[in-house]
Amino acid sequence: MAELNILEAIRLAMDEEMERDPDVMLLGEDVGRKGGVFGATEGLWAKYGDKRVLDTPLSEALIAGAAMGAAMYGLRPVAEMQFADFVYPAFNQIVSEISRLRYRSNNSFGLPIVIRMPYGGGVHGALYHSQSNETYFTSTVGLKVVAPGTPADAKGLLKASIRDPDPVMFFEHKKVYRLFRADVPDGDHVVPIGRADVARPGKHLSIFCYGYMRICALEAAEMLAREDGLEAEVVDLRTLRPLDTETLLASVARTGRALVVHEANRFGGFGAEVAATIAEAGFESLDAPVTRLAGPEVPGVPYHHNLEDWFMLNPAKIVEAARSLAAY
Amino acid sequence: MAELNILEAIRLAMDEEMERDPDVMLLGEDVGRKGGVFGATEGLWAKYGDKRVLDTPLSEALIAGAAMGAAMYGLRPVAEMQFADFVYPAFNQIVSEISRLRYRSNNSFGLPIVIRMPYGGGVHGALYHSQSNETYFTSTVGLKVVAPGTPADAKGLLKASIRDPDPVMFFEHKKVYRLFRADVPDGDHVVPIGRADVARPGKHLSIFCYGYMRICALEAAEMLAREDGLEAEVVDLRTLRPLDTETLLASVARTGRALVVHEANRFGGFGAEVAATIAEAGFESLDAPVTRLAGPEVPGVPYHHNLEDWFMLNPAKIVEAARSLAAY
Amino acid sequence: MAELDPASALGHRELGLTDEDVLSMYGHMLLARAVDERMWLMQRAGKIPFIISGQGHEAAQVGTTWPMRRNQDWMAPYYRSIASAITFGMSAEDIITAHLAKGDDVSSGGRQMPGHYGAARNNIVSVSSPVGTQVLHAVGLAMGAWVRGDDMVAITSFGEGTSNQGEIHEGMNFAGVHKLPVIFVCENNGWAISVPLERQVGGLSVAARAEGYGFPGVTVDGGDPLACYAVARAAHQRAQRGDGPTLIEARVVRLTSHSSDDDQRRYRDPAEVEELKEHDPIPFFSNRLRAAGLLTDEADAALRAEIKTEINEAQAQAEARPDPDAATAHRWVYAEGAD
Amino acid sequence: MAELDPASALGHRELGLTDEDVLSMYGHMLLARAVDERMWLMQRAGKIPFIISGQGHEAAQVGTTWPMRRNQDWMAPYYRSIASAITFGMSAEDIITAHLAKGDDVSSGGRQMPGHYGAARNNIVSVSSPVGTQVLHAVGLAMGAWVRGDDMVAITSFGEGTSNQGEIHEGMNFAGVHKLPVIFVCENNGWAISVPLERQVGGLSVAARAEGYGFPGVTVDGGDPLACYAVARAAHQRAQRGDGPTLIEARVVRLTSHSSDDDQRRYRDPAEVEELKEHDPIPFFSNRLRAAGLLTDEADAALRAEIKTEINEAQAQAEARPDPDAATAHRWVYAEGAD
Ligand SMILES: Cc1ncc(C[n+]2csc(CCOP(=O)(O)OP(=O)(O)O)c2C)c(N)n1
Ligand SMILES: Cc1ncc(C[n+]2csc(CCOP(=O)(O)OP(=O)(O)O)c2C)c(N)n1
Ligand SMILES: [Mg+2]
Ligand SMILES: [Mg+2]
Repeated sequence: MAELNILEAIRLAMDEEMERDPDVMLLGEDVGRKGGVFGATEGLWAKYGDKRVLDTPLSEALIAGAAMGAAMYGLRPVAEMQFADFVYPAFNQIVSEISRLRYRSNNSFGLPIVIRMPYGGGVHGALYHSQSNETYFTSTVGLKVVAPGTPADAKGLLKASIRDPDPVMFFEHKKVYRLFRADVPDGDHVVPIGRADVARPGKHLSIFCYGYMRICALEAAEMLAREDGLEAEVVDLRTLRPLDTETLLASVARTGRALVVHEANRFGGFGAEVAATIAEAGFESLDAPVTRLAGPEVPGVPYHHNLEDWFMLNPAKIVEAARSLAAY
Repeated sequence: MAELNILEAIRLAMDEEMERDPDVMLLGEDVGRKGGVFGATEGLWAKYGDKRVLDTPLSEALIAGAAMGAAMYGLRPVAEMQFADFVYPAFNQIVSEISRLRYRSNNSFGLPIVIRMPYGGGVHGALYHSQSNETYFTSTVGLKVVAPGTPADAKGLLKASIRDPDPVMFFEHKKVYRLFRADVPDGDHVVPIGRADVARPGKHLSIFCYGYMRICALEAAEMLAREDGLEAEVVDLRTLRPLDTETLLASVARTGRALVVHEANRFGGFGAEVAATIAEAGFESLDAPVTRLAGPEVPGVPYHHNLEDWFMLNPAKIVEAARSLAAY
Repeated sequence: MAELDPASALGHRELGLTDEDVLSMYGHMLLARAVDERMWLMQRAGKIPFIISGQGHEAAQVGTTWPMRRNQDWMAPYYRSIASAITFGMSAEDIITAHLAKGDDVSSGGRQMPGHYGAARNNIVSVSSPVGTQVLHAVGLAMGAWVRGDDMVAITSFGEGTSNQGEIHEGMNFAGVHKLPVIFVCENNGWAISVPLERQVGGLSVAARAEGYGFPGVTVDGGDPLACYAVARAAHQRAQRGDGPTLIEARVVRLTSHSSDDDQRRYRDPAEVEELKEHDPIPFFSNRLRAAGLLTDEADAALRAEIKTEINEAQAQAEARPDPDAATAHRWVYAEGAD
Repeated sequence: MAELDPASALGHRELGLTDEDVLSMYGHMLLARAVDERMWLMQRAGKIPFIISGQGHEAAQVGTTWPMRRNQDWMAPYYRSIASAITFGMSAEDIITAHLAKGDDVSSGGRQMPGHYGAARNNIVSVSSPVGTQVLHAVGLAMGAWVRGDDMVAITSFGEGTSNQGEIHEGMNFAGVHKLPVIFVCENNGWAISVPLERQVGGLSVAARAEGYGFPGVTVDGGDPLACYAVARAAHQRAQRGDGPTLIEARVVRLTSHSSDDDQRRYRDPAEVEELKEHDPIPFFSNRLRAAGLLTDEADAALRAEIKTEINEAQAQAEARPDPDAATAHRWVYAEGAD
């Protein structure tokens, strides 16, 4: 057991997987000598060399497309998009190509690719260094989408993603990279893709969240317990696609109330799927409408802290929404 | 009043708007001399010349990005993506740039751009000539998204889109281009963006749909009335973003049952938003779970007609879903 | 006396090709053409809803893929690559089966449209429709070999309209930076559906772009399979030596409309369309082989008859294969058993 | 006697520039540098969380934008374009206000990060972060003018790392096809954050790419504002004549780390960093002006003092402006009243 922050856990997962399997390689902008703009790959270039830790030109389509070619050749590329905001030039490769190859080739080719992307706001990054754009990928069939909220999950899910035979979009919230340290099991700690985690049990309502929102929701749950005597169950989805509907529905069956929380904007956001699933399959359990709490309908996080604070979700906003829902 | 099919209505709308406003120009692949691969721009190159009906190179990012530059300069570009399936190389321009410029420039710049895209399956187009990828755009703040299902709406909504001060993604279902003719009002027939159309009133359940699904849903409603005595209300959303929640909720208030139908895959599809909205704001009206009927979870429409038929929705599948919902 | 041997004028021996080799190249061209023509017939007969043709591109395709080593090198082709696919090891039956979208079609089990070849067993990357994407896959394959230190050369092909996709720029630049073992073949037929070269390609030369990436670009007569072979062989050697990529622009003709959905008379000068036949690479090469004394009328007729039989059989076998079963349509979105 | 006039050695008169003009260019460079330095101070003082700098690029920026006609031509700049923005008409106060993200900041009302300039009133397209997108906007502006038949020339700038984005290829090609009135300026400082030219640009020359699009590419010493002016003026004239685009690659130095979040000592040779100062365009031009007899120590000191006052005032005024009001944060997603 080591006490690590999420960034360290991610680095460790890559390091261990590269040691274990010579086919694992990293590529992306500034991942080599600099070790990544957030330091996620620090030390790996020195350890594994120029080719297995490859600084690419400033060309995101190339990063994704070359990863696909290399994966067909038998490698297991772990690509970094410097910010999730800059994945769009690679969108054609990811959505037209990477997500479909197994299906369209009738299983002749599979693509064990991981695309790591730092995402999320609250870091003074404004419209283009703050995006939570997971929705574009959660609605894309053929991809898996993962968003850990703890150091142990970051390590275990990244290892599972690297070993997965299919492409995984791996979302790392920038705000939690160094927010706290926690125990991370040593060695082969693999957290299976596709299972949610009941981060805190409760009986009055369920809060569904992921990434940074896990931390906010847990804090909100503390406040609700302390100030209102409300026991909120916090369910960290961890994997957004495939979604662990079983755990979701079991939670709603216990609590009768569902609050879905994410930082991305509300309209058409991932929460819509979670809410629609619960509303349809959990209809009989619901004592109140499935409620979504999400980022506002603006095209990005505005920069000035007055505006950014307005944009960002936080424990207080979750508490408020939970109170209304509990009072329904 | 003229009897037109949807393709003719679209062509007429562009022609009339180009006549009315010299700043309206068309650009895209093969839109000039050939008149577009579906014939949507036939005759316009001869009438308006090389520059206002501009054949671009095979470069979708250029099409979108140049439209943006031209719009800043004061033109009103109507861009065609040859198939919705091929919009991804332009995704960065549409999502990073076009959707955000007004907001990020604090209203210094606005972008009156229309991006027309033939979409949808059932035309033997397989994975890359059949996509219903509206979800990527309906979840993008700053865009408007329109998908007409009748010739009159095609004309009226395209005119509204061309006159709109903001970017509009205009989805044209390929299967209905020439499927039928219907009356289209002459001249300045403008259908406002943002209003759904109750295509058929009913009292037992509401079917929400758009594009080709309007036709399927109306046929299904006929069958339900005939065979089951069920009166389905068919609501054609027409505009997906902004969504006409008022009309939606009013319909559910009348019927107590909602069936959301679209061809795109279900998980994270646009129907999730419609369902989540109804489940939240229409909770008290619902006598049964909001139900979604959508395309299957595969990464595209497979080609062979056995497989394509399996994929596509049709009136019979809608009838079946409506029956279960009504029986709930 | 070499100077009296008409065959030596063909120049193939200097390229290391035997008489048999050039006849085999010719045979591949004929076979590709025959498959192609048969598919148009099947399309007109209503057996195939759509076809997209390689007619006019055969010399370029056979010539550029000839130096590639089967089951060692890789190819990321495009929708006109019938002759390339055949040279790489796909059979006439494979191609026809794919067009009939049969359940056991090696390319996609009936999931992809006609023209979307691919076969893992032949190191042929499955074609998808968005033009140009395959160029990055070839670069990625080459990167994979470079990372592992393998002796592998990747080849990829695309049209001149497609050369204007941004992804091609990103791929070529990266290949230039690391001198990756990849050969880029632009089959320039002068048209991207209805848009002519002059409205597609600034500067009118695709080959000229290579210099900007630090590797050679060569223009070659795509109607001459030996000329194409010569440049591709040099490119293959260059790649193997670790000297990096080559961009080959093969000037070819599109003998047909863009596809069975298109009618080129709507936008192409009738005189130009009329003249196209004169640039057909098949009679061109056939005549050269005759002039070189390598082919007689009888041998040609025999070869064609043999191919016709092959195609007839291929069609019969392909048609007899089972259609895909809708019960399998949901499969292989992900590796099975994985989630 | 012209040959005895040291000022004539500067060569500016042949370029149609007066003595006043070159001094004004120098003044713009000084002003840009002074704003830039001030912002680093403000960053260190905790007033600005992040800054991205144009230091080392000033000569290239002032030189290339100098021929552009204010309020007629358009510019699509990038995040290092402080000197370009100033030459195009933005004030020091505008720039500082943007960095403080004040509510009435002309660029974005406090919505965008530092370094994201823009002003509709100055025909300056608002900078966004994904690198290279602006190149297509400049091409689109030029296309707009071409469609309308207007006399307008667009200019856009970007780094050499950015030159590898696919969008740049698509834009340059299209501009080449239609000979659009646009000037592409690549400010090549040898680094894209930590990745050096050799790992970014196949062939090492961005200018070399222009030929592949059918228009000229020129490499120029980006430390020399007059050399930059000369090529940009020729490019501007060319564009106005309808002869099409020009790609200018200005070789510059990045005097600072990539941004205030970066530390270039982690990846850049200390000797190289040490040597950078010798390539600073400001002393270079200052010395040339002195040698030409156009600038004295006193005049230089006076100019710098004037600029310092301007900056002090700009900062004071900018700081006094109101912060954005969260109540307006939801506005201007769409035109208001429109839906
Ligand atoms: C990204 C994308 N955009 C548009 C299309 C539609 N399309 C298919 S082929 C084609 C023309 C291709 O021309 P070229 O590259 O010259 O190849 P050719 O067909 O002439 O061999 C177009 C526009 C597509 N398949 N993909
Ligand atoms: C599409 C995209 N990918 C990545 C980034 C992150 N990023 C910002 S600047 C930069 C380096 C740019 O280098 P260069 O083009 O040489 O310009 P310079 O900063 O040296 O002037 C990178 C990678 C980005 N802004 N946009
Ligand atoms: Mg072509
Ligand atoms: Mg640089």
